[in-house]
Amino acid sequence: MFRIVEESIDVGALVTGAFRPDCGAVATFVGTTRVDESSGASVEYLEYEAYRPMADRKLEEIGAEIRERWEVGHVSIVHRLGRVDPGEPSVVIVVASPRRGPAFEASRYAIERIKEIVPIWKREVWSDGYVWVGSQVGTRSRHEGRNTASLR
Amino acid sequence: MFRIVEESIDVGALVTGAFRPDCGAVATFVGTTRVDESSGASVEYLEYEAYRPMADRKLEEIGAEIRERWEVGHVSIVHRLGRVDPGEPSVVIVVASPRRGPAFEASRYAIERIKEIVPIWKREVWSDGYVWVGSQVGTRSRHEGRNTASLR
Amino acid sequence: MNGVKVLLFGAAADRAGVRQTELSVHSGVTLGELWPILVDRYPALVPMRDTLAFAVNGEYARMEDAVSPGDEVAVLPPVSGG
Amino acid sequence: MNGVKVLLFGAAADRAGVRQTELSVHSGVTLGELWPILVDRYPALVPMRDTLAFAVNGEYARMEDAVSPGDEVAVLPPVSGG
Repeated sequence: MFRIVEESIDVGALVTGAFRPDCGAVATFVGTTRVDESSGASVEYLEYEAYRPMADRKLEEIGAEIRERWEVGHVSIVHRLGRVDPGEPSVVIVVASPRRGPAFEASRYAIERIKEIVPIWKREVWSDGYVWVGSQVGTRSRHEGRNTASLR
Repeated sequence: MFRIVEESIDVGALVTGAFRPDCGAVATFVGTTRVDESSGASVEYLEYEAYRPMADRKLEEIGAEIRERWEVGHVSIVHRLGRVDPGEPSVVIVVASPRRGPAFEASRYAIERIKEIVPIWKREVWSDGYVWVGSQVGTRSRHEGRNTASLR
Repeated sequence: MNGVKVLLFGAAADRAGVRQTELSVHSGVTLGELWPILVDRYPALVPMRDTLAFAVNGEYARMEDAVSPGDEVAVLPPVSGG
Repeated sequence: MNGVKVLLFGAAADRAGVRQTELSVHSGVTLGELWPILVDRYPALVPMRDTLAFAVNGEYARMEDAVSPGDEVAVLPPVSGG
């Protein structure tokens, strides 16, 4: 199950929904908003946007890649859009496999591939401005070694 | 939080309980009863027993090892005892870290160490007898390549 | 119509100041030929050039790939999901 | 008392037919010296010898480690949690 959602993610239901009698291992990865801090400023929240339906299709492609590479009984990936507050989940990946090795490897693969190919972008909203992660474009100018200012 | 319990594990509460604003990654591993099948017989359930309180202390030791080796904000391990039916969780490991690499590595490390040092034993109860996993001692005699019979 | 719809995302939308525009093109123009037309309208995109990827009709495309009227072109900054 | 409490688990309890017993020992006996006394009582344990680990008072111990009256010795088959 591959979904992009606007509302908060029910992580417990996603994990328990992966339990199957033919699988002995369920590996889960949850990405949450982390409050980064630098030079007296801090991240207040993240905001995600996506190019849909391309992003939905890319999540499904990652699921297909996983099923080609590993023996898995269940794969689900849910990514949230919009504002995600500190400690809240933005992405949840759940993989069930007969054995633990493939479950671990596939869940790690999923998050790495999401960061490579899925057209979703995140903006860090700091107490002193925002930054588009990866592009270093934004309104923060005073602090970062990342050359936010030079692109503006 | 490290616990050995007799009742079923609330996996959702354990995972969401690990979310923290100073961590961006939560890796979870859940071991569930898998219905193995061979020669017309199948696993009906697993039954776990532990040497307590040594097993409790060993879980805590694993937590301490993880905190020595990786930057983690939260580690919890819960292991269930008694009968665990197909698709039900017997062990849940949750690690939160600022970054995903340590979260994945530490959760994998935890399950490998549990299988090495924690005095917990599992008996596979098959439709045609039982086997103590690892010892190959039991009442199954007709099927296994694992020399169940030779030890009896 | 003889236009292509151009969608901009993330930092590209931020710098261009728009999330969507339309460019008139003749059939068979490449993405590489479309780029100068786009930055003529939104010069703030110029410094991002080397960081951008493009999609045509929802799939990643190369600069030498052709675009036709009616196509949807997406301007994609480095993705940062997760 | 001058006995050590011996706990057996998993396959070892299964083969011995008991989960707990008590052995009389003199102070300073090693685990290695305790083993023949145990298997004399529970000969079905003999074939498991090479697979077993032992704990004294809740911590893994080696065959050359000493056991004293009042200690708790645990006979641990290969662990199989998870």
